[in-house]
Amino acid sequence: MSEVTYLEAIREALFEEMDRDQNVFCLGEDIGAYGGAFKVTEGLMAKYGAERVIDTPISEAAIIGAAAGAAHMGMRPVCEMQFIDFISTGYDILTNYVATARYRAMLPCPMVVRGPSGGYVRGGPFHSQNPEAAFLHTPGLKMVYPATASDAKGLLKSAIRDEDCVLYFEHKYLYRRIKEELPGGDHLTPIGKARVAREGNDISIITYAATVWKALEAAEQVEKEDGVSVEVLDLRTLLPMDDEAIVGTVKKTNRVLIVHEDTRTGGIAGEITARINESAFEWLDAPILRVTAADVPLPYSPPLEDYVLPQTSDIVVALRRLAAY
Amino acid sequence: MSEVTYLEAIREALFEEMDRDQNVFCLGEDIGAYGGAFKVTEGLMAKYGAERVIDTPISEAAIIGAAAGAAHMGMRPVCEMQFIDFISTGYDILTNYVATARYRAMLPCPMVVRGPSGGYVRGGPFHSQNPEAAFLHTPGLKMVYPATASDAKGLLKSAIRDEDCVLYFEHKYLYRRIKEELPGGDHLTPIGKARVAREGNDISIITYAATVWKALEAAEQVEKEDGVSVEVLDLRTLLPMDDEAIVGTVKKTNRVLIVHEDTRTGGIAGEITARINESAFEWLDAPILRVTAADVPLPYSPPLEDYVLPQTSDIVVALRRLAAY
Amino acid sequence: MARSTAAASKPTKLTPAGQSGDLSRAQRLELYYYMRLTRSLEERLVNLYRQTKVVGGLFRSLGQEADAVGSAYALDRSKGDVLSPLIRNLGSMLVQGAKPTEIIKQYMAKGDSPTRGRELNIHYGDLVRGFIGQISHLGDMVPVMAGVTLSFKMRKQDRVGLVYVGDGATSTGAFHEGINFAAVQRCPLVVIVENNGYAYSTPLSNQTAARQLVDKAIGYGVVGERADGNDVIATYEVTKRAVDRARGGGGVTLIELMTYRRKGHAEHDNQSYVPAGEIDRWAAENDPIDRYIKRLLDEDFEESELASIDARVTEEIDIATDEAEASPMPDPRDALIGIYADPPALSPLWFREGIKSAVDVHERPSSWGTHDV
Amino acid sequence: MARSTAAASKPTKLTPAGQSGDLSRAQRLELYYYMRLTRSLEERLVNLYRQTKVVGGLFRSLGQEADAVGSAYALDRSKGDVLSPLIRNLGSMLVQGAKPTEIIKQYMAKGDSPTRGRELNIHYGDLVRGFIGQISHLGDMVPVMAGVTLSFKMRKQDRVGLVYVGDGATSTGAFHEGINFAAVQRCPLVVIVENNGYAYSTPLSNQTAARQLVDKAIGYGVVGERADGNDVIATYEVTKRAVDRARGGGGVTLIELMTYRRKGHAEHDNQSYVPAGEIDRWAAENDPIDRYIKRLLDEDFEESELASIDARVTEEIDIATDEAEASPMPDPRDALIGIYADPPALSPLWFREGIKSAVDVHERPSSWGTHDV
Ligand SMILES: Cc1ncc(C[n+]2csc(CCOP(=O)(O)OP(=O)(O)O)c2C)c(N)n1
Ligand SMILES: Cc1ncc(C[n+]2csc(CCOP(=O)(O)OP(=O)(O)O)c2C)c(N)n1
Ligand SMILES: [Mg+2]
Ligand SMILES: [Mg+2]
Repeated sequence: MSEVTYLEAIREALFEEMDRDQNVFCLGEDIGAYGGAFKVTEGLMAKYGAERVIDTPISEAAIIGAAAGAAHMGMRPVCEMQFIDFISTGYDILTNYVATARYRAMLPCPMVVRGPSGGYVRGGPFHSQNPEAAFLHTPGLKMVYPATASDAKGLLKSAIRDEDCVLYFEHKYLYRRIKEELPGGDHLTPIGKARVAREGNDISIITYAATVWKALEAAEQVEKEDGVSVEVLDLRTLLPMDDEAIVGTVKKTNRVLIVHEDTRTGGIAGEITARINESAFEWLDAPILRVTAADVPLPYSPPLEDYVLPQTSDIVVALRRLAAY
Repeated sequence: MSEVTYLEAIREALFEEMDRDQNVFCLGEDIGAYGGAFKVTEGLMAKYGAERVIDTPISEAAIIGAAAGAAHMGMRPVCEMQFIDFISTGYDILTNYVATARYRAMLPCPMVVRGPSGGYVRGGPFHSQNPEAAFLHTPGLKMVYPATASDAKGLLKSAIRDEDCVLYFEHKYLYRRIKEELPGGDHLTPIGKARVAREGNDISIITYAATVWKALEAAEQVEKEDGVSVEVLDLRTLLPMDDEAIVGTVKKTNRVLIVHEDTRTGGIAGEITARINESAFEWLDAPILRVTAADVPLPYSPPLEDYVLPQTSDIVVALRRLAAY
Repeated sequence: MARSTAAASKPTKLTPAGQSGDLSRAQRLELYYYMRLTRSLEERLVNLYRQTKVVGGLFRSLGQEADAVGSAYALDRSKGDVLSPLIRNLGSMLVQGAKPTEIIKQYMAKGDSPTRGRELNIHYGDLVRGFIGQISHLGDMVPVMAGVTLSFKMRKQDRVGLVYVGDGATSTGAFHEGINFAAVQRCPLVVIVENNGYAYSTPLSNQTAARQLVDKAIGYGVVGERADGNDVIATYEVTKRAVDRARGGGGVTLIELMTYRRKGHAEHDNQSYVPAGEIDRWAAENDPIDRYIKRLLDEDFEESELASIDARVTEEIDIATDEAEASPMPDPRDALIGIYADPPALSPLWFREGIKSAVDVHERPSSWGTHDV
Repeated sequence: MARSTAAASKPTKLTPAGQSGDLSRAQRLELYYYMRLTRSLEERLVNLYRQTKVVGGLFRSLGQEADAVGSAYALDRSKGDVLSPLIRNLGSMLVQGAKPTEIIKQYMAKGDSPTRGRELNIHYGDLVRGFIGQISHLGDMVPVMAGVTLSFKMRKQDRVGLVYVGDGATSTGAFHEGINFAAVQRCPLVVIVENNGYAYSTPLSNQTAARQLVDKAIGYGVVGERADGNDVIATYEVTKRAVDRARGGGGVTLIELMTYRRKGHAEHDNQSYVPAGEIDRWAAENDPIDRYIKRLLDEDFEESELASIDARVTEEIDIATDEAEASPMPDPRDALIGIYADPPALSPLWFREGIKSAVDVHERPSSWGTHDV
């Protein structure tokens, strides 16, 4: 088998699931004839037709709301946000209608909302967002954010089969930059399970999405230069969180660094810190530290973007501080 | 001077600020002739006319967006959300347009968005929300949530005079249930400063809004029954956070309980825990604990609502556990 | 996407009073039954509200019963048509099979109510009977029903959907996005705007500068019709035409039904903002039930037929009330069930383990507690 | 709210080609200057883009220069009129006083660009000159401009606002809520829908089922007009009428300008979705600059007058390019300034203290770094 990019892995998942289940369909802006702003859905309309690959008007609330209505009736809609930043205009219907449907009305609402997320690409404040913190707080939603091509495929297939609404964030920096040979067959990555991306004994980095790769780079560097052994936990699923894996790595290394690309205040690191605190306080030999973006809309100019986003060197600084603690 | 309710204190602030500054105006649904769903704006239109007290169509995005446009031009708009739950439909324009205006475009956007928030009133999932966690994560916004009548007035006046957008949450359970004599004169409560609601030495409760009162009740109970001395910190401002006050109380008592009415996962307690961890880890004699709502949309039926929301007895249980640690 | 712009027509004037030609005698009585049931059930709820047995607010549709009942009656339940009601569409839900006992249990927040005490009043649904519960956020049901009817189209089912919005809700972005989406997709959807003159306290003139709400139809490229919402037959007929059009592949119709909200937004609202005499005029001259009774008697119906329906309604409501009153409040721990399909339940938070109801056990109801609302 | 429904009129047919009667000779040349400046400046940006000196995407308005320039020209800058441009309204911004050097610096993400490198391309504004920068989220500027013009009305200022939306953006909830709000308040606002046939790859028929976008006007109770957006004089005149109406207290006008997007959504878009020949036909038969040159020459203008404008444009762009190229990139730490008025700056995060630029000092550009985009 040949190597497949992160982006191609997503596309494979869409083809396989549309093949498998007639109820799966896609909707979004420019996903059909054009194949999507990043060409993720290229070829889909040619194969499945305009009824199952719907080019919609520019109206994210309608896309998400219509998906919910179809999902109630047994369909399995997959919505694309052209950039995940535009999910904000569907925030109401997603948090109030979709997320609550099962609980308040016993209405199933199996659907996926996916879209290109994240920075490091000079996209400026409205084409670089990481939306997880806005939804972490909503009971009823699930969220996944793969870091590898294999998980990109496996998580999307699982998300489409999930009985609830899954927000599927795909990191646009990774789209064409990483490649791997994918497992064959009906490859599913379980929702709710983190992955140890690197084993280590001295410090744990908990992270996800693009910063998994930054964390791995930093881990290598401090291993080589300082002889410190770093474990990297790739969360993969952000909601519901894999408490077992989080607590497991903390109990192993006793030192924790949480890294996320998203802004700092109100970011997901806070929740992780609280959970560790409650479940493994006794095991902590040092404060839990965070490396995150600075608290600003992501600026566009390269020196500014580089300065605001977390970089490998920042993780190295933080690991050294933790090691020295 | 006579006692004034929390609701009347809000109304006083509106009258005083509209008197003081011609640029202040109010807009929202049913706030004019009717005086608002909770009668907060009663009498305002009679005094200031329909030009400065605008009954709008049902369109929160337009209300917030129009406020931003007027604010750019030097006005000081105060938007009412009929229930704060409906701020969700203005989420996009608030987080992407308003919050970023100063940073990305050097455009001033001094405005207030206020509305009745919170539960304990049998309002069900869409008339009981606490929206702070959805915005904590947005650089550029400020958030306040008063617990007392005096702060209700002082914070609203400060919010109206602030040069940036302030989300002002008012707890509807407190509207008519608490009363106090207000300080005279031009009473301003500074944004960004917490308040020690009760002094204590053994444990700190960090909280805000309605649960301040639950915390005070619990503190009294454990003082009386267990001889444990509890400090209660009322945050008042949720963004930007008063790190000094938070760290101050932690260093004093070395044990922390964070209480919020909002749901648990992704709630504001996580961020507070992370900050304490980073700035005062050495001072902690016990894990930071959280008492919060359970992770569900708030159900409507009394036994369910009572079970989901944090109660005084829960805080007592948590304080005892911390005291025994 | 194949789409004929010919479907878009200029809005018409008020549809003339209905002829009820295609309705049988039994059906015409059934319309009366549902209107009467709606009104009497709400009157019973007012009683329960005054006895403080209703938890939260009470919302009336007094004077709007024809609009709700007549429009829902145009759907074909045997084909699996689906509607999404609003707060003033109790009548529509009854037509679609909702039961008085369910309604009363909802209002009393009972544990065996359709939402098990989770949601308010008539916010509930049932896919089998064909209605989908609204949420409070106005406008959101329009995109949802666009999706419901999109699925009918995709699966080539012979089903139609109907969604209600108030005059006020037409201002929401969700309404706009949803009807536009459905129009482009030619979903088999009927959108009914119930123009009852007010949104809470806000009169139509503060809601829109349009002369009539049906004028919005052309901007979406859908058929627009306007009818007398207090004439149950006219309402039925205009909706039936739209339902037939939708079922025939003709896409979306926007119907404006002219009616009037005689009660306040909810029971607590004193309607101080309504011009003097306006309510009385509507009550005296344009009550939908009075009008329909007159019409039935002018046709070939007997007073005794109507009286026996009234008696049946009262009996049904009495039985329903007894059942609802006798049924239990929810078990607190039910609150933790069903956020996700998997896992099916949350565990209690650590400080709640072993505590059945925190309030019952520990709260001090006399002080700052949670008991008085 | 006093409001006359008479302001709501049926949408008209395409406004006939403009007569330019009220424009002086100098003004007519100025229109040519701005259209030429728009086109030549974008051509220069294409060069810079090909040299990878532009950071991010490049958005063209080729073939839409008349619509942007003619409409903005109808505003009165001396009165303090304000407009809010879209991505294809470079021409409108130039009319309103934006400088080529600012535009180039924005595209090159320079530290002394109007947004100091924080925002992309033409996303910037200046309250003094009277334009407000858009954000990416389509539709959001309509409510904002409703508020800007509401303030004009409240303060009894003699000012007017103009907001542009694309055909695609008319589907957004924000557009709907904003224009409705402005209509009810009778704000002095002109809403221009630039119908260029596509929203990214989506043709109008997948965006709306309406026959024409101006058909939305009646549903908001505002005046609707439709004009040939590739005729700069017609565009000017239809907008001028709307501006005069707004200034006179007549409220909102919705104008649909018919034009065509000859380039892709951005430079990377190969327009594979466009039917063969369509672009060439518009280029050959309906280029707004060619049409205007022909008209000017048919009137009493000399080729040499136009040639000297062309020369002036080239010179200005050359100077602007040199200045922009020479100007510095931003200092990284500027990123921490100005989230709030108070405090005016954030402190660097602890792991950044003492590190000027993390990337410069520590990143490994050869591996998985942040350098190649
Ligand atoms: C998005 C949103 N904003 C505000 C409200 C508060 N609210 C509830 S009902 C109502 C008035 C609704 O009026 P209309 O749509 O005309 O329906 P009617 O009650 O007259 O049937 C308002 C403003 C809401 N439910 N949703
Ligand atoms: C709310 C929102 N959704 C999606 C997008 C992505 N997007 C950017 S431009 C565009 C097409 C815009 O088309 P139109 O409004 O016709 O303007 P044009 O580019 O043709 O001038 C889309 C879908 C966006 N910017 N905002
Ligand atoms: Mg109404
Ligand atoms: Mg377009």
